[in-house]
Amino acid sequence: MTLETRLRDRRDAGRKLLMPYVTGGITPTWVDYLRAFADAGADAIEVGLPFSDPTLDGVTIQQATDAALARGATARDILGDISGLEHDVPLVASTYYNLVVHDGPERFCAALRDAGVTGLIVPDLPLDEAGDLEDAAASAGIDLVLLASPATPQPRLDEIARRSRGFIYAVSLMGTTGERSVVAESATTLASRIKRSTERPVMVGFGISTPEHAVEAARSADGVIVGAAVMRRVLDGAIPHDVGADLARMRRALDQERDRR
Amino acid sequence: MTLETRLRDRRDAGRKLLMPYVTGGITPTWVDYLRAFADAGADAIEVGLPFSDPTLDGVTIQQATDAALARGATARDILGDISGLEHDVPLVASTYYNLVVHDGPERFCAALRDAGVTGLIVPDLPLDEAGDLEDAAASAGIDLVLLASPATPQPRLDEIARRSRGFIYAVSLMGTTGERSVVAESATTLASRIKRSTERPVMVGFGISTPEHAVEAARSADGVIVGAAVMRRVLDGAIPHDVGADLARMRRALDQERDRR
Amino acid sequence: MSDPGRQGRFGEYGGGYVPESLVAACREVEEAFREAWVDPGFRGSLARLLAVHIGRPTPLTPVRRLSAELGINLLLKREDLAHTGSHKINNVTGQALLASRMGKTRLIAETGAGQHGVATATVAALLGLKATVFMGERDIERQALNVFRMRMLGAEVIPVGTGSRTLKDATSQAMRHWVGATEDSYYCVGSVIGPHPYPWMVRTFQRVIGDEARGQCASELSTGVPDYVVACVGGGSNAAGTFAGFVDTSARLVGVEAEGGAGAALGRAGVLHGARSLFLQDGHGQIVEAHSVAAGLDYPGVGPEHAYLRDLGRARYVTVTDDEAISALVRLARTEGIVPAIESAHAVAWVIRAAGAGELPSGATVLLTLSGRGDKDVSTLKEQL
Amino acid sequence: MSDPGRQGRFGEYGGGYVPESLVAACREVEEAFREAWVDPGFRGSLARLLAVHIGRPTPLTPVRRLSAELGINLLLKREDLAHTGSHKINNVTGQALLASRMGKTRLIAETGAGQHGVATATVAALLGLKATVFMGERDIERQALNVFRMRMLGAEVIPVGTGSRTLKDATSQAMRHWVGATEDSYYCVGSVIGPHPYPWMVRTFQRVIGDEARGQCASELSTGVPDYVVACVGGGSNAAGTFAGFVDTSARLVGVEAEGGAGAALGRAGVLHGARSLFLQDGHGQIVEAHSVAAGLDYPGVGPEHAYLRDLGRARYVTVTDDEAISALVRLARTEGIVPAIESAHAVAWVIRAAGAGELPSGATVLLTLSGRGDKDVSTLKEQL
Ligand SMILES: Cc1ncc(COP(=O)(O)O)c(C=O)c1O
Ligand SMILES: Cc1ncc(COP(=O)(O)O)c(C=O)c1O
Repeated sequence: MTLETRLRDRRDAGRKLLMPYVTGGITPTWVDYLRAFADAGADAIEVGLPFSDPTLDGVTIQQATDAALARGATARDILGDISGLEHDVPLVASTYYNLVVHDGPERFCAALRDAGVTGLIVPDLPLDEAGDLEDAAASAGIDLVLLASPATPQPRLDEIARRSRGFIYAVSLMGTTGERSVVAESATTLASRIKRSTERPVMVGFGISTPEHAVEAARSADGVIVGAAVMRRVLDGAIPHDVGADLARMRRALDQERDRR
Repeated sequence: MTLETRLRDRRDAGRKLLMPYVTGGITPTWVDYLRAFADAGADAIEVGLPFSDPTLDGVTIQQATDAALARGATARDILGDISGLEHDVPLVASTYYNLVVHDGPERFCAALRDAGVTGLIVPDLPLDEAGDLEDAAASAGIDLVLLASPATPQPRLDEIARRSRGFIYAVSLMGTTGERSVVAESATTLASRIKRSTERPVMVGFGISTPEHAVEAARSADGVIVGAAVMRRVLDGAIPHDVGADLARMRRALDQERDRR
Repeated sequence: MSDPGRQGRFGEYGGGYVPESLVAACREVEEAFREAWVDPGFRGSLARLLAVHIGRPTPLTPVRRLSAELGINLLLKREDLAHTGSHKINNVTGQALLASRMGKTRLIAETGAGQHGVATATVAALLGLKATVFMGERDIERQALNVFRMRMLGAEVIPVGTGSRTLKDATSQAMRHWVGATEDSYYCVGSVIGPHPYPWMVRTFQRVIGDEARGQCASELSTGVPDYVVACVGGGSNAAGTFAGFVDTSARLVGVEAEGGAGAALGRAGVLHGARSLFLQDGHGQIVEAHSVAAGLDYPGVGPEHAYLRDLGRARYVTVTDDEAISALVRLARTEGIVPAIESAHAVAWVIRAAGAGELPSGATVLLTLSGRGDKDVSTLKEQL
Repeated sequence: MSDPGRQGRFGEYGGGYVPESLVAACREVEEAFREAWVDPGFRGSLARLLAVHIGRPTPLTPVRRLSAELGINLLLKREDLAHTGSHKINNVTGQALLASRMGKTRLIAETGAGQHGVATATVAALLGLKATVFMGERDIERQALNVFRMRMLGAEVIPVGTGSRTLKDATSQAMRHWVGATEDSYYCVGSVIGPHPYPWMVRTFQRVIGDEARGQCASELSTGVPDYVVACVGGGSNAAGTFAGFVDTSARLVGVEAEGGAGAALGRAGVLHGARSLFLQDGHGQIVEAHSVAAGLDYPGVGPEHAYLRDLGRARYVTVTDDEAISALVRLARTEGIVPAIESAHAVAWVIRAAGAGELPSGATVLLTLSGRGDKDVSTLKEQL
């Protein structure tokens, strides 16, 4: 099943989607986070393949990236760790375009596929430059997720919605990844704009830090991506069980909100 | 009696002339040096009126000057100290031209005369600029001594010899005041050149540091001026008696040399 | 070296690999630049500022004593004499004028040697804009003079403590910051790097160096054109600006990189800071940290147009060690009374080496862009000498 | 402002109050200068060096934001853009060429701010001469950048620990040294001070500032000539060079001194360093030590021609405090993107004060010679700010 089918099915079943993020290779036993996320009710999990220069990331994910690289984590090892896993949650790789260029899009996507990854996010690859990778991803059966931002004008948003696979990543605000105290207004506006132009799932990311945020963001979108808030806990030494518990709280908040409506 | 008459008389009597220097006001009882110099057989004594920027002086006399000024010595006080003295040795003031300009040449020379000074040396006043002071000095009965240097061309040397009063100050070398290990060859050459053009006494100064130097310099000149070598001793704390003893040695060396010929 | 089109391509290099959040901002810059560049009003204002405020044209100095020692005919294009002391000001003057025209009220910049930061702070003050400059902590230490100058000029200097703590990370941080500030802020990139339209626009603003030098060579040299055109390459802006004036001549173009930051000479294709170009990378595609005594060359990549010129064989890229650069600096100082920036000294070092090795034929005419002056490098030199 | 004759007189000022040992050397310099100055070959070489090596002409910069704030029309003559960063190089280029022509192999110089020392070291390197620079210990501390630059350029820097340990004593020491070295060494005086022919010769070499500015004003100003011509005055060389271009016009000439070094404004007639001029003195004729935050203005006297212009009423001399100068420096940096030398900031400070006090009528055109750039002053400013 493709990432998109899976997410659509769940969304269509009335569920708000939850996609936590983890930096691959952040600890020797990092895959335990994946299990914990799955157990906490994640609908998909974003796995960061660390790149030395994460220009769209705020301090938390930068630190996580540095820590993983300092440990010697490589994309190959991370994919190796994943491919051995039993799991039922779709995995979405995310990385910067240089790692794709380094292997070449075909080899890169093939490696993802072989590891059982079904989606890919490349934050520094806008629509205009995405052609090569779109083709390679499609051939490998990987959903290449495109990002939309509050600054994206409508015609371009329409094209992003059309060409994105898996879901559309709605960047909640003009800024980098990182925890925020409130959900930006722009998140709601953007999600609504995207939803008007597509049936594909729309996930809001950047700055979703609490169950309340998740609930708020998910009102106009199909779900949320939680990155820095998770990684802050991981960097602080929280074990998979504890981070899973946080996510479970978010899961419950999202579910309760649905039930309340 | 003018400075010049006095020096000529002694010179014509076959005596080599000795003119020690002391920075006026260098100690509270600095006039004791004058007495000691007189007792040691000085034919004239050069009294420095300290000026803040002694551009033709080397470190020793610079230090002496600084010390005197730091004590608060002024030209007026120094002249006051002198004028109370009983002495039989001609006193020659030496200073930089700014002190002359400050009072005006007339007042300045009058003050010298009133203090019993009979000669004046101004190392930064060359022939070309000397007119005003020559007139004022002549009116006050002060002999304005001009300096000649190894770089002075012959016609100019002739004019210096003609216009200088008291004696001609033959600067032994191209340099500042200060002790040297040998008497520069240029001293002999210059003194001889001057003597060929004048009957006036010729005194060699700059770098005369030992009795041997004095003897050597006095061969082609009528006498020597001893500045830094004296002031080095004074700065080192030598009492008048001791500095007088040094000069007495120089005196004897000069006298013996005459007797030997 | 012409218009790289809407996609900003130089062969396979260039492009706009930016987060979606910056796409609109880059487009806005491109539109504004295209419009301004054909507006005689804009061009006139720029030319006037360069003349009356920056001190252009800069002279072409025939180097006599060193030339005689080397057996060549060396000419220096004197960007060290431009206001603030390097070529960086040419580009900043253009971009800051553009930013004003776009109604932006603040300039964001990254800086390595601090020259681009000082230039940005300078033109910001002149045009009444605010300036925020990102600078690696390591560069802040070794370029203390420039940090102080920026602050005197009223700029905010923000230390960057991540990664190599030099230019690469300062650039990343500036881009991150811009993402959140596109509304009122203009990102004033300091070299021919970054997403389209920057590499092209910066080269266009810097080609005043090459155009002036071309004209000056025409009157100074019997051959009209030098045999060699040499410039140091950090991101590559002074080289690109210089080369642009000579790319259509027979002159051989030589870009000189720091051995520890030789993107063009030793890098491989990748994507960083918005462009596809050549970057130093490890076997896993991670960008390798550059290491150079010259803060302005301490960058693991090179502008996309240089990558293209290299592939075409139109320009050659060579490397020089820290030690060679420092002794070239001292040699130029002692023979010509010019203390070059340590970046520029790399170009001098290559000329000295190549002349010594017979690689530069005896009697060859060599135009070298002296990108900046060495005042900023005193603390570095004190340590090294 | 013309030839002061063989005696080097400007009214009662000037002359050659040097030890007999230096008379021949000064004459030799005068003869050589007179001869060179009428030799088109010498003038041509000088003009070419100034153009291709030093970066002349320097621009005239209309200052927009500060002018608007002050309600005047301020124009800066940008000596900060000359090679090595100040006007001092104009004079040194002339004198060093002269020294070469005279067959001298070494330059001796005194320096305060270090700019004259750097300029001397620079042109010495360029012409293959040796350079020995005397500098007060206090100035060595506060102008560390320039000390390092001189050494990089191969000059010997000799610390002077006597007296005020600043420019005055460095000058005395340089003169003492020259007495013993006239044979092979040329004393390259750094301002319009010293014995004849220096005040006149240095002004003549510096009048390139005024001549250029005159021409530039003619095309820049509708009135052709500015209402005021302002320059800072240490020894007075940048002012003299500037004034020379305007003395025959209706422009009012204003020399700005540091309050603690105001020879022209507060001094009385005396003789120091070879010339009769105005000097700060105590009641006994001792020279008083100057005290200024600006090493280049930290001199208790002024060149004889300024004394004369003051007596004639043709120029006015005013004073500015350390604090005024520092805040003017910051203000110019923040409004115009120019960090001036702290010496030059004195001139800016007076303009700011005079405009504020209505002493400069609203709308007045003011030409100000910005004698140098502020890079050298960083350590001083760090302390003061
Ligand atoms: C003096 C100088 N030269 C060269 C460079 C390198 O930059 P680019 O290659 O863009 O000219 C710098 C960068 O800071 C610099 O300051
Ligand atoms: C930048 C600058 N301006 C002014 C001066 C003062 O000298 P002058 O009055 O001779 O121009 C100096 C002297 O060092 C200087 O460095």
